[in-house]
Amino acid sequence: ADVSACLITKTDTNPFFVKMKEGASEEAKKLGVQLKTYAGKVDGDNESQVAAIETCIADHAKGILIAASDTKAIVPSVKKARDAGILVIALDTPLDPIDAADATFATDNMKAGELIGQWAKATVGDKADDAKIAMLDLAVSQPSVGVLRDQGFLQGFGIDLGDPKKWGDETDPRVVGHEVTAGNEEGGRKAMETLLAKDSGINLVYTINEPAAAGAYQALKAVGMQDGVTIVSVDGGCPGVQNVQEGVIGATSQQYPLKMASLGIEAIAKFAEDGSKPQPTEGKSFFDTGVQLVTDKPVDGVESIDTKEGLKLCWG
Amino acid sequence: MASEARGPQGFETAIHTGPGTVAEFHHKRSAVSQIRHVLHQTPSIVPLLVLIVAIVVFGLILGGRFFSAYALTLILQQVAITGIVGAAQSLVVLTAGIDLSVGAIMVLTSVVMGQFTFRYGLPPFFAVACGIGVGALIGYINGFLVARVKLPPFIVTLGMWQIVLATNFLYSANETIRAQDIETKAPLLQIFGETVRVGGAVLTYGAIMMLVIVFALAYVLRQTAWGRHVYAVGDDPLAAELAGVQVKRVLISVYVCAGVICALAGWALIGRLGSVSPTSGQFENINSITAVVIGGISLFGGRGSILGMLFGALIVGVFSLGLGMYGTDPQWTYLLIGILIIAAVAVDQWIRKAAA
Amino acid sequence: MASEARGPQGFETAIHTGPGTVAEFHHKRSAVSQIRHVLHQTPSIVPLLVLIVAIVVFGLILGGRFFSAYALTLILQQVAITGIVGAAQSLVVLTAGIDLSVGAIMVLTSVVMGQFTFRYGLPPFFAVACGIGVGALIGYINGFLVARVKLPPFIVTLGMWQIVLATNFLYSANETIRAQDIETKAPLLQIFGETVRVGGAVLTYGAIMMLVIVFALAYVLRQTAWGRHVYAVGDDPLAAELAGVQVKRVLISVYVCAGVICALAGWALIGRLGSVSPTSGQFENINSITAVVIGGISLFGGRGSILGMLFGALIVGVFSLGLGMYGTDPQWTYLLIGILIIAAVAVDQWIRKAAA
Amino acid sequence: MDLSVDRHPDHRRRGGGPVDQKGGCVMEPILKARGLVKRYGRVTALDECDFDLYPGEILAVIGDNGAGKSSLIKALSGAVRPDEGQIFLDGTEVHFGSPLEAREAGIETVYQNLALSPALSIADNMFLGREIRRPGFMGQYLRMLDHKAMGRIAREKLNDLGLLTIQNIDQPVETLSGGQRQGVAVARAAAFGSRVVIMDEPTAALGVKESRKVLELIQDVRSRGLPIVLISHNMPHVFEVADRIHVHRLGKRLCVIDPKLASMNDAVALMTGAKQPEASLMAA
Amino acid sequence: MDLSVDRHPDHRRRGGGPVDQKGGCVMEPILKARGLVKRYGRVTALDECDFDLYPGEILAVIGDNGAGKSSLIKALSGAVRPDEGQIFLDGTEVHFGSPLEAREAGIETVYQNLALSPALSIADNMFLGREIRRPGFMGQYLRMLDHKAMGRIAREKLNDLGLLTIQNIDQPVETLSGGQRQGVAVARAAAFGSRVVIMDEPTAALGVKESRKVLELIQDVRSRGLPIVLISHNMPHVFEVADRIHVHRLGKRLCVIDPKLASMNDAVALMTGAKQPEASLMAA
Ligand SMILES: Nc1ncnc2c1ncn2[C@@H]1O[C@H](COP(=O)(O)OP(=O)(O)OP(=O)(O)O)[C@@H](O)[C@H]1O
Ligand SMILES: Nc1ncnc2c1ncn2[C@@H]1O[C@H](COP(=O)(O)OP(=O)(O)OP(=O)(O)O)[C@@H](O)[C@H]1O
Ligand SMILES: [Mg+2]
Ligand SMILES: [Mg+2]
Repeated sequence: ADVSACLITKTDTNPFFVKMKEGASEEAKKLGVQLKTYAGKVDGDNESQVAAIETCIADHAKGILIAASDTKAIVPSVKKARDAGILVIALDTPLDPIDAADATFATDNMKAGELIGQWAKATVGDKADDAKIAMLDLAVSQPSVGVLRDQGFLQGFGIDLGDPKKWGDETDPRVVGHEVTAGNEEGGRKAMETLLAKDSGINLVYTINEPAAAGAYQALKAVGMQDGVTIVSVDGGCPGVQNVQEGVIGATSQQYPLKMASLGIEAIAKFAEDGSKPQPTEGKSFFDTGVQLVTDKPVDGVESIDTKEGLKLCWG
Repeated sequence: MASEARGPQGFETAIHTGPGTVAEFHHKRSAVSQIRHVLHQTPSIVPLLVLIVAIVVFGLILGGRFFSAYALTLILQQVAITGIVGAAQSLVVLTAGIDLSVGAIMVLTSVVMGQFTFRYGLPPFFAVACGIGVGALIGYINGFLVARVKLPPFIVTLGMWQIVLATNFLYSANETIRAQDIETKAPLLQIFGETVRVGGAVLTYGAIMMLVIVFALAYVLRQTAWGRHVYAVGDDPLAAELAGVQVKRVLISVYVCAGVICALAGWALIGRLGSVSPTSGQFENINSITAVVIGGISLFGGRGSILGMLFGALIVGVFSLGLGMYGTDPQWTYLLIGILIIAAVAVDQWIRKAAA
Repeated sequence: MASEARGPQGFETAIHTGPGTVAEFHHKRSAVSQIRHVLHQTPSIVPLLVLIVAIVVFGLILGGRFFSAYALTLILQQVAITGIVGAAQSLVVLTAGIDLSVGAIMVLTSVVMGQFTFRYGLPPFFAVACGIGVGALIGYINGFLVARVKLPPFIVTLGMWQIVLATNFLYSANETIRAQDIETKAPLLQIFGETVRVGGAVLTYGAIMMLVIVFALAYVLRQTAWGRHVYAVGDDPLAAELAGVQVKRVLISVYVCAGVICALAGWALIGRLGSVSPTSGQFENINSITAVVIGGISLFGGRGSILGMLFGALIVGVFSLGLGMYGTDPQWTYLLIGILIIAAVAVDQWIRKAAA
Repeated sequence: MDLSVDRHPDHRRRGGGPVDQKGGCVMEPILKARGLVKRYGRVTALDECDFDLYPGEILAVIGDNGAGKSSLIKALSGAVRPDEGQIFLDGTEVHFGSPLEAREAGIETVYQNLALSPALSIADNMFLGREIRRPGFMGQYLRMLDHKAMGRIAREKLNDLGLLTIQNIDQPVETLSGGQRQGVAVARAAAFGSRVVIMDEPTAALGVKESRKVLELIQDVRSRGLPIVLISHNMPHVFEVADRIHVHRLGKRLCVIDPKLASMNDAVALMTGAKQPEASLMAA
Repeated sequence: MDLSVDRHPDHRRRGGGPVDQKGGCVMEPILKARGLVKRYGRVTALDECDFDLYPGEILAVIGDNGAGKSSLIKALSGAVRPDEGQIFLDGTEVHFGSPLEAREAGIETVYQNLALSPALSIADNMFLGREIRRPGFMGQYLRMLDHKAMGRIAREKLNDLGLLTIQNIDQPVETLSGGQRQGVAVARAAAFGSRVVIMDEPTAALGVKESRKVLELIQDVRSRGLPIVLISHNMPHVFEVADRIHVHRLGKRLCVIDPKLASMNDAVALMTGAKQPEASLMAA
């Protein structure tokens, strides 16, 4: 195969990107594309991604799929790649500006947050006014996914955002506090414990992803509060959906990394063949691979699928 | 041939008529210098004082919420992992080494325990034993490279950190084993997550294990020959070797011991998280070093006590919980802990200097 | 009173009739020992050899794509930041210190340069000067704490790392300044991203700056009094002090110098990324230490050359690019770099031992 | 050139000390080395060096700076592994892999750099590697040390040496003056040596009075029947206490002289190379 | 008790050496200290100590281990800041904040621990802190060192001391034997001292021959008109070269004796406290 492609993810430790890589590899094998993968060390590690793009240019890749850590800072490197005649497709996270990439196959993270926000609001119903919300975020460096999901959730729930480009500046008393989790169980548990110690009346927990949600659940379980508190999350990985099924998580917004990846590979293969570039979804500036709310307790006004459906679509 | 007169030289005859003392000095002992002397003799008192002050200050600011049995035991739970890993780190630092791979060993062993149970279907008991074995093996490799090949510990464990972490991700395929699965199929793995409640106080077995490990090591380091040898090796390895300490063996045993303790931390980690997650614990090397340093153990080896490390870990725990409850932005917490690290060591240095 | 005969004691008369030499030994000089001796004398040769071998091996495996002027100069571009930060790190490590805050200083200064230009509308030239000033200031604080308050560098810079990074996030509000804006309003900030092309070779000003800094420091360390003092301080600070070196001043100047170099790295970083991104550079402390270590500079101070650091950085660069082009999973790259770190030091140790 | 004792097994020993008292004709050395070679990179510190120590004697080793005296001692005490050569203890060949092994064979050494751990207490230092455990359960199973007993014994041994001014047996060694430290190292060796005691310049940093104490201690140890190897640059001291003097030059034993036959002048002339060895000065 | 020289300004100096030759009646000390106090935590190393060094003399300082001799030297050479007391150089009070300041005032010191940087070359060590720059542009603006000139001078100085066996002036100090290192430190002090040279036990680790070389060097330096302070535990050496002997005991100057009037016996008795100072032994 003389068509070679690069997949550059934010990290290669987050299951989300691991699955994205698996999906891409599978598709690449099917289409006879030679795929090489690169990743940052942590979410926000822009330099590794810059170096990865350079390596792809030197390697004469035909196309690059990138889930950018810093959507603005990566733009000049992306431009270099495009100038070298490489098709650059942004996966998962749109670049800023969005037309910096040839195409974008992404989930709308803000939308993902909004869905769980709306669901949470409808679920708690009348008690929405005296809800006590714990916000379990990603990292102190406030990478864009973390901000978008967080702010989307708050918007969906109907809380004034302040500056929508960062979390932590909300003044609404219903938000008990923000803690960072690094997106894993350990951080989720510690953050939940800290917020519980701050206010033991917490009844709604937003988590950046499902591992953090699992950690938060352990913390709640340790103090016997697991039944009175609703946890919402984003991602839709198989363990996460299972957790929804078992009632650990109330609802989660499911994304489709495998789809993004396979679509991306297809697009590159096509581009290598005839030079055509993929087109965005109608009415949007990017190709939306979609996001769906997964819950077994659907509410009116928010479209959702149940966990059986979710488990069929989940990614790992 | 003529030989000189044997026996002491003439001028030395005066010696035996002199007083039986050699140079001696008047020792002043004012109250302040007494206190400083005590502080100097038992270096773990400083972090203990800082800890108490921190608890009192946060108690005053935050009131009953913080000053409750629940919150205070919560701190113990939260520092359990760091405390166990810190115990391993303390051992290594006492030998004038440093172990950057502790966190990675912990995660890998927890993954081994989980995957051996779930991927290969081995009995949990056996999987745990394998995990501990893996910890010991990595510790042995570290120790071998440090003691036999004589490489600097910083570099050995820097390399090992990357190797172990990469192995962890490659082996686990980044797959989390869910708490619910463990609960039903291998509850032994979660045992350290079990809690004991006494009134409002909530203690996990993990926190209790931390206390047991720390106190056991404190005993071993003070009261056994091996413990004295650890200090001697850290103090001056050459002198220790000449004085009859088997430096290499001690060093290797220390690293193996650290590996085993990290594996126990890995087990406790499963209990704490409920699940087995290969992305956990990436900051435990920094956290444990911070605890060790705030606890007054010298990075140059041979000085300090493991209890100090425990207090150091608790100080960080008190600060993060206290600041979190106060509602400080996590970024400010981060900043304050940075300042705390420097301040703690500066105070320590001041006492040492004053009481030198 | 009777006084003994003055002058040399009787038995010493023999001395002046003896041969004029003291103990001397036969020096063997086989070819192998010759080579080892050379390697021992110029420690940077080992990393240079490793570098050449690595380039040749990857060249053979990957062929023309790797063995092209473009790819080889690309490595230079990719290691430019690590190389500059590594130069700062080398200075500190030569004084038996370690600087964990280098990466954080670099990011904060780049943010200062960007924000001063865009938030306050200051002229870019002035903003750059301010950034360099901030770097110098943080370096000064580090140096002051190490030299005057006598705190261990590891701890000072561990604390400073957290403080500076938190300050960076707080101050920048995690906002990236976009490349397009910089390009139009303050191209000066991006100057080190400009490229010079010679045939297929593409050099950025940033890469050139790295080479200039490294060679200038190599000159200063070898050929000036200050350089000799840096080595003396790292070797044995007490001896250096007694021998008339102003140890504190040298230490402070080293940390300030490191801060300034990190600020230059921050400037180069803007050039490399095009934009100002507050989340960059979080691994530059580990990267620079890795380069220093593979380059054969002793973490105990006083031994090693800054050229070795450059080769060390390039070795890592060659491995990352080579393995990346080969299509290795990034985790395998980390694993190999981990092994490389240990192997490099083991080889170094072997040479030192053999040629001792 | 090699006029050392093993070439003349038929000569009677003429030196003083306990060896003579026993009147043995063909006495076996308690510690013997043959053909020791030790190279440090390009320097040959020991060059086919021989060595003999007889029971109950004080053997002084003298030589220029850098002649290889300390290297010889380190080879004998297991601190350094010689590249070539053999070492015999009581006639059987031994291979010491570490100082501990030599110590367990009864060879106790005071090294030139003292080998004390600064942060440990005096008692800890004296018992390093041979700690006393508590009797009963605590000692047997919990391996608890008997700090009291060790402290008591340490104090006794120091008192023997006249180091009465050390007030606190638990004070760290780093708080002692150079002389006191040397005293601790000497006391340790004297207390535990059971076959041979080796001392490498034990009085180099000591004052007149403290040196005298050490010399007395050396004679004391000898009178307990233990042979001693003493390295020193102080000729009057050497000639005062030694039974035989091993002259070391250029990494090997030049000869062994009898202090009753040779003068200090001869000794200095031999070790500096101003004079060749003559049979009339040799110890038997 | 304090019978030291400043109480008897009317006595004529009776010692030998250049001081006498000048025949001055009320000669001013070149280096003088009054009431120096230095405490280390609970230890008082200097306890109201006085000190006088006259131009052109060799002043020996003797005393027990731990008497505070090195502490006195360190106070005089700026290595340690005394807690109390004054130091006068040529009659004007000085406050040395660092060894460099003392050195710049012309006081050169050989410390007991040598103060050499092991990894630097012999030449680098000798010129540490007083490097010679190249002439012209390179030196002026690029601050380039003149390695050649420094190497040449270093070799000359070492040759003066009879350390001919050092083959390579650029070899690191750590490759030298203990004796050779001490030689480098002594050569450095002797070469650069312009007012006073202080030596703290310069021959402690040296062999017979090497010690002799150092003693000759000391006399050599004195004959260049420089006064020398020599700390030593070796009485024969002290009595051989000293013009006056400062006896240090329990952190202070007990008395100053004249080696031509007092015997070694007296000196030892005084420093160990066996005897009280008597006027008949005192140096003027
Ligand atoms: N560890 C070592 N590494 C390299 N060279 C060494 C080492 N130890 C000793 N040497 C060299 O071996 C030679 C003999 O040294 P040794 O210490 O045995 O001499 P010595 O007779 O004890 O001298 P001194 O009287 O000064 O103590 C010297 O040239 C010394 O530099
Ligand atoms: N840095 C220090 N810290 C603590 N105590 C010290 C220090 N330096 C010296 N002392 C103490 O001060 C006293 C005097 O020491 P000093 O080194 O001046 O003695 P000295 O006369 O030079 O002895 P020696 O003949 O053994 O060299 C000793 O009791 C010593 O332990
Ligand atoms: Mg020796
Ligand atoms: Mg002294």
